[in-house]
Amino acid sequence: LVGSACSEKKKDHLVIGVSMLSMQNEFIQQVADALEKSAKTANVELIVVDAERSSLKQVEQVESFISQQVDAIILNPCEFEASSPAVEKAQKAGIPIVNVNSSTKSKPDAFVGSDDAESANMAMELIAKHLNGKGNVLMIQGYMGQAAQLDRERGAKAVFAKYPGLKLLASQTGEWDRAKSMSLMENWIQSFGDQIQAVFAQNDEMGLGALQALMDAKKKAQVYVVSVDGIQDARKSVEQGNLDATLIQNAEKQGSESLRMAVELAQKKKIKESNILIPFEIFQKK
Amino acid sequence: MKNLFLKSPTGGIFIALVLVCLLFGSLTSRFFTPMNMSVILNQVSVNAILAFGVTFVIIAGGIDLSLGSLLAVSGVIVALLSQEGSYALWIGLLLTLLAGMAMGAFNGALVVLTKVPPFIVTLGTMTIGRGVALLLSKGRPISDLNESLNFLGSGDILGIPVPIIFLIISFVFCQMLLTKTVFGRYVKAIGGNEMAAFVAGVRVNRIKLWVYVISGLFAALAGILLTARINTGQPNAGLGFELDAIAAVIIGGTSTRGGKGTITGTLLGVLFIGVINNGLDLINVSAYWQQVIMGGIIILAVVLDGLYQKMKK
Amino acid sequence: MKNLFLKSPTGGIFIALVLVCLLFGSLTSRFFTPMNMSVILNQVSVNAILAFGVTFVIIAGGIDLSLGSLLAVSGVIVALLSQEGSYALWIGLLLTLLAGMAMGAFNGALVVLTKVPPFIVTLGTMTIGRGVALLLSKGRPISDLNESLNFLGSGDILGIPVPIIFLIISFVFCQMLLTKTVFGRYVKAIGGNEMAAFVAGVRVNRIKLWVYVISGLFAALAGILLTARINTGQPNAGLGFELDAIAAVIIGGTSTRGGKGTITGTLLGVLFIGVINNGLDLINVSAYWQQVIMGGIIILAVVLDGLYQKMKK
Amino acid sequence: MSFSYSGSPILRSVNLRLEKAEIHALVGENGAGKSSLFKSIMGIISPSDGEIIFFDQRIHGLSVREILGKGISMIHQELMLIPELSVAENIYLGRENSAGGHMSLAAIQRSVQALFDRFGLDIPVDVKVKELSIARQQIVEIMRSVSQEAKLILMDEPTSSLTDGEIQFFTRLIRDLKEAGVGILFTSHKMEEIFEFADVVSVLRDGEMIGTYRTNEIDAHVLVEKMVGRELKDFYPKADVEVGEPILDVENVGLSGVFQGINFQVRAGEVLGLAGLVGAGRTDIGQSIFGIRPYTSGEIRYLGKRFEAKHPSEALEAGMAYLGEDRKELGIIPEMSIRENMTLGLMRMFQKMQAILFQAEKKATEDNSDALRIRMAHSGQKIQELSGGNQQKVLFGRMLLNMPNLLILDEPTRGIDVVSKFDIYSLILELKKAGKGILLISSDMTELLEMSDRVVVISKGSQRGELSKQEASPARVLQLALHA
Ligand SMILES: Nc1ncnc2c1ncn2[C@@H]1O[C@H](COP(=O)(O)OP(=O)(O)OP(=O)(O)O)[C@@H](O)[C@H]1O
Ligand SMILES: Nc1ncnc2c1ncn2[C@@H]1O[C@H](COP(=O)(O)OP(=O)(O)OP(=O)(O)O)[C@@H](O)[C@H]1O
Ligand SMILES: [Mg+2]
Ligand SMILES: [Mg+2]
Repeated sequence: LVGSACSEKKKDHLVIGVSMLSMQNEFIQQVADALEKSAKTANVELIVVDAERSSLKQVEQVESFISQQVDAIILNPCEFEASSPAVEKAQKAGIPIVNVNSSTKSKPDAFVGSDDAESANMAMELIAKHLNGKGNVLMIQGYMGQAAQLDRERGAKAVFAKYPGLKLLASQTGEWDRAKSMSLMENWIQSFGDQIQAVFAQNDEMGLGALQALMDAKKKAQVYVVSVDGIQDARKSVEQGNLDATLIQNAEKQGSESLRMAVELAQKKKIKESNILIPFEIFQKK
Repeated sequence: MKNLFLKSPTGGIFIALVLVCLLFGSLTSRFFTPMNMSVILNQVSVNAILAFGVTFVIIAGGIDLSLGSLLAVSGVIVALLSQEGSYALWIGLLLTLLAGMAMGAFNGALVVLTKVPPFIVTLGTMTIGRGVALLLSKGRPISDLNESLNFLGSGDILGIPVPIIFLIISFVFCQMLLTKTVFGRYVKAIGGNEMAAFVAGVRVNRIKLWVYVISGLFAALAGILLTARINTGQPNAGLGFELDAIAAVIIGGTSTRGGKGTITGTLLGVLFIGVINNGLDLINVSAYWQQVIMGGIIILAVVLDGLYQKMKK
Repeated sequence: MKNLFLKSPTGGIFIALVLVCLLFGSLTSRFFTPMNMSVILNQVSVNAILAFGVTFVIIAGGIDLSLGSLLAVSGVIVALLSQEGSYALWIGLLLTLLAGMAMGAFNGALVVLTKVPPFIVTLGTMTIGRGVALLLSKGRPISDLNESLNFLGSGDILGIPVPIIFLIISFVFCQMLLTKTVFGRYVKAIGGNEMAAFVAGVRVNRIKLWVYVISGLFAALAGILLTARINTGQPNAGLGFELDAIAAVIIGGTSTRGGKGTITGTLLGVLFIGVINNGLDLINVSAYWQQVIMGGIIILAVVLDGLYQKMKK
Repeated sequence: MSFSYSGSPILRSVNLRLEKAEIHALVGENGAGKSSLFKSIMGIISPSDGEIIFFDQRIHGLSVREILGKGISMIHQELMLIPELSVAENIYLGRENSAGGHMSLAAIQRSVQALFDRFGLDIPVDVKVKELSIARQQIVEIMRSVSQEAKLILMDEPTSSLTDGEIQFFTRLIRDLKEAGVGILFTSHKMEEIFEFADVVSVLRDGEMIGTYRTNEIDAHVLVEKMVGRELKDFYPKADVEVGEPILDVENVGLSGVFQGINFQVRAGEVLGLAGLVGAGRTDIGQSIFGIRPYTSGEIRYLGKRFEAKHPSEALEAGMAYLGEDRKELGIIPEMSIRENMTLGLMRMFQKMQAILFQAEKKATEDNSDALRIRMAHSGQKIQELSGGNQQKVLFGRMLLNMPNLLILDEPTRGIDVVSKFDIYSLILELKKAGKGILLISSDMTELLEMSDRVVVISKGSQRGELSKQEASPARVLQLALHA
């Protein structure tokens, strides 16, 4: 079983396995693009697979990487807890593993990313500032029970605790989906009407869905909408003066930094900082 | 009127629909507003159009799980063709509808020619379709669409929102097709007893092919409408929509074994699901409980419908 | 041997499986390693166990869409019961399996007593189950589980990973149950002609109830295994797993109309899907193309199987 | 012309000639190939060689549609109706757009109504076919082929579900068609019909044409001999049997809305016949005794004790056996083997802690099959590959395995050839000799009167009288059955 591994012919370049949360998500797609781009310049072969938001699938993909004897693994975890076995398995097999974008409970060899809770926190702070600490807010959640949803909810709740004047009118799931959150917003407009003062959506897709519903109902002027991720569509919408703000995660930097770390770990170099936090940037119309 | 209602096979689900409406109406005054009624119709339009199309497939004894993916592919195609400053709207719409029919024909041809169970054929095309939508869009939402496409999603004609107009036209068209044409009769005949239809000289394969073409056509129409509504072509739109549409059809009294069903029933099924979704949001039930209640009400309604049908006899 | 193989109804899909293995083997040297074979078996264990259970339902002429949700509920329950320092492992396992059977019995009782189509009943419980999993776990993943539970997911006995042992035991159990017991015989009879079975004195309702209980039991087992593998109880685990499991069953030659099918066929169907998933990852096909190829291969395999069955005659 | 299913020859160089306005009967045992011959003519299956010529035109190789268009229609052995469509829609199915242009539903209904009026049928044209009794469905099927105004009608057992009342209608219909110059090729397992309707009769045996004879030049005994290759004596075998204790007492039993006030007794060693027109409710009475349906009034006593089966398995365990009237729906599991079909519902005899005792099962079913002379390749063969008569014998085998005291037989010989009928009659006699009680429901008047020791007549769910063997004549039974 071990013998066959050594007889693999010697490669002239590094092979790095990458398991991404979901290639149907634009932000993740951008990170993957950045990875590919940096890999090309660094002459690294990437094997990119899509976990389709399933942590089980992700664990299995890492198992496949291990059996393929890759030189390093970059993991974009689906879940804080449930993707942990992937990290443990890689480390047990002696393959360095780098987490990108979000974290796992088991500590990887390096982490590059941003804190989901922080993005929600910043978004809600914008809302609080806009409403002067007093007003009615709606929150559109991601898919219930997923790490990103939980973290962003946590970050947002902290702001509500800080400003007693902010009232959470309702919070429901939009399942990360534009059409679903548009319907949700339409229904909320019926039940809350003019009470709505601000909307926080846990990702841009849902923010844009809610925005569409508000514009169709000619209510956008009264309502302040903020979402997170900073995807192309959302930035454009901000520039056009529709969406009020989005929080940009620097996908480019997450991609290139995590690749650099993975390469250095694969080459057994000593790394100085194993925890690279890339801050969010607020994107709003000046 | 009373007689007509008692005779209709959809009486049970109609009663269930009235009951949930009354329930929500009593729980919140926001429910029975003209505005909210219009919102519900608007929201169900996509699911209704999918469900109308797949009703034919199910009556003919088949199934179509690829609806959601076909919707996504069509949505991406119409978005690509409606990029600002590209083709005229009608060209984009026409090509998209044709693409939907072609994808449906692909399903139908596989079902007819290879005798592979439709469940597997359409499960396969569901996966393929999702991949195609991602490939076409490179995995990104496609925005900057023509204003005129957007009009289909959020405009109105004589005060009636365009999606509702689409809903009504589709309803009338499918209702006529199923009840007033030879085609509709043959669809029922094939679902009822395929061999008998064959020996009576019905061109079974041709009809079965068309049934999937219709399903594809309406999936494309739904894709256009959804894209227009959210003003973006989304490769991952319509995930799981097939189950909603099929559920509406079956709740509406169409038999999973084929041979019988009505478009009116399907419309009631769609409205039923739509009203529950809307009502639960209005009374702000927690997201977790929403699912429990939703599932419970659906089962309950179908059970009541069964009792009602028995009582009638 | 050759004879046995030709006689078996699963010959076609077996050939298809061999062909895809050879294909991937020729494309990458990493495919045919003992390590990778073990990885594949490990990976398919959850789907296999779900699929074995639902094979009984489908042979009896029903369907179970609630598998994925039942898996999630069971996964959450076993996690709650296996929090570090709580009950002994076997208590947690036992209670979880009982809970799975109870949920299956709920499905079965609704199907039998209300005559609502199983598609709707299990679609309803699928939604309800998802809500219940979220409620039980308060929407959060449940971690800090007993080491002994973790062992079920990643330990091994005599060098064989525990999930593979579960897979083998489930296979043998289901195979025996279907082919060597009165129960298995009657399941096929009910799927073949329910009315005739009833008149012949078969306790149709009782058997149908049990069929869903078995499906629930294996969903719970799969839930335990998944929780052990990822070392967390996830309320949103198993989304869409029902379609994979049902696809494996049908690819394995079980008829959607009921009455015939084999556990061996289901295992081959599961392996087929598992091998494609693994192989496509190994040869590094882009995520979008993976879906297109996956769907295409599945349809192709079933078409070839059909041709093969015809040729045999 | 020849034809084979997956290599095994079904029709071997068959020659058949039919004149204009001729009524031609085709007879043969179950599985002789009669239906296969019809299906080849209709283009549903395609013969491997030979040719079919219709008015100087070669028609083989054409599709079903094209052959329908040439003026040939067929009544299928299995009802080929769409249950959810109305009578009128069924009759015109596939022909809505024929020569005269598109026909609206109203036009179709008018046309069908006119047709029904012409033949004095009172079947409503706008109800769904599933709401009709089997007999009426069969009439609809017959009328469909008549309405096609074909020059040749193939009728595959057109009378199998008809009782005496409807047969009179059928007789008139055949005469009308003959006068209009229509050629008819039909099959039947009822000897009387062959001689009543047909001008000539052809005999098919194991896919080979034995010969064609004029019906006025051949008698029934010789014909049967040609069919089966041996002589059959005493078609309805009889023996004197001592009548014993009552086994079943039915006292004033009713099922609300279906039947009421039923009173009879079945004793050991006798056959009690239930007579009545189709739809009289005899099937329901049998089913209520066996626990397939409930009964809501009166009392049933079995072996002296009050008996109310809530499920067929309770009746089975008490020592009853039941044969349903529709073999396809209530009898066989087509995809399962002969063995599995024979032990269905009786697995408690062949199991140990739920595990099947395959050896015991195999031995019991094979002994049984030998005793019943079931023609089969092996007991693991799928039952759907057997002829109807042999399928029926398998079901008899199932009943015998249970060693019953009481047998309820609902139309035990429907669609079954003369030899198998004879075998079944002999079997009934054996059972009677062994002291079993038999409740026989049959729409074949001759069979019922010949085989029964007493006859109870049912009409519209009520009992109209009980006749002893001496009293029971066809006229008397019919008189009671028609009594409104
Ligand atoms: N679909 C089939 N596949 C294989 N064999 C078949 C099939 N249908 C019929 N057969 C066989 O062909 C032979 C002729 O059958 P056919 O139905 O023509 O007999 P038949 O004379 O009409 O009998 P019956 O009096 O019972 O109607 C039988 O041995 C039967 O078992
Ligand atoms: N499918 C059906 N739908 C509606 N009514 C039916 C149906 N089948 C039978 N009936 C009615 O139920 C009553 C009893 O029918 P049943 O079949 O028991 O009569 P039967 O005397 O056994 O007739 P047969 O001689 O055909 O066996 C009749 O009035 C009949 O018209
Ligand atoms: Mg025949
Ligand atoms: Mg009857």
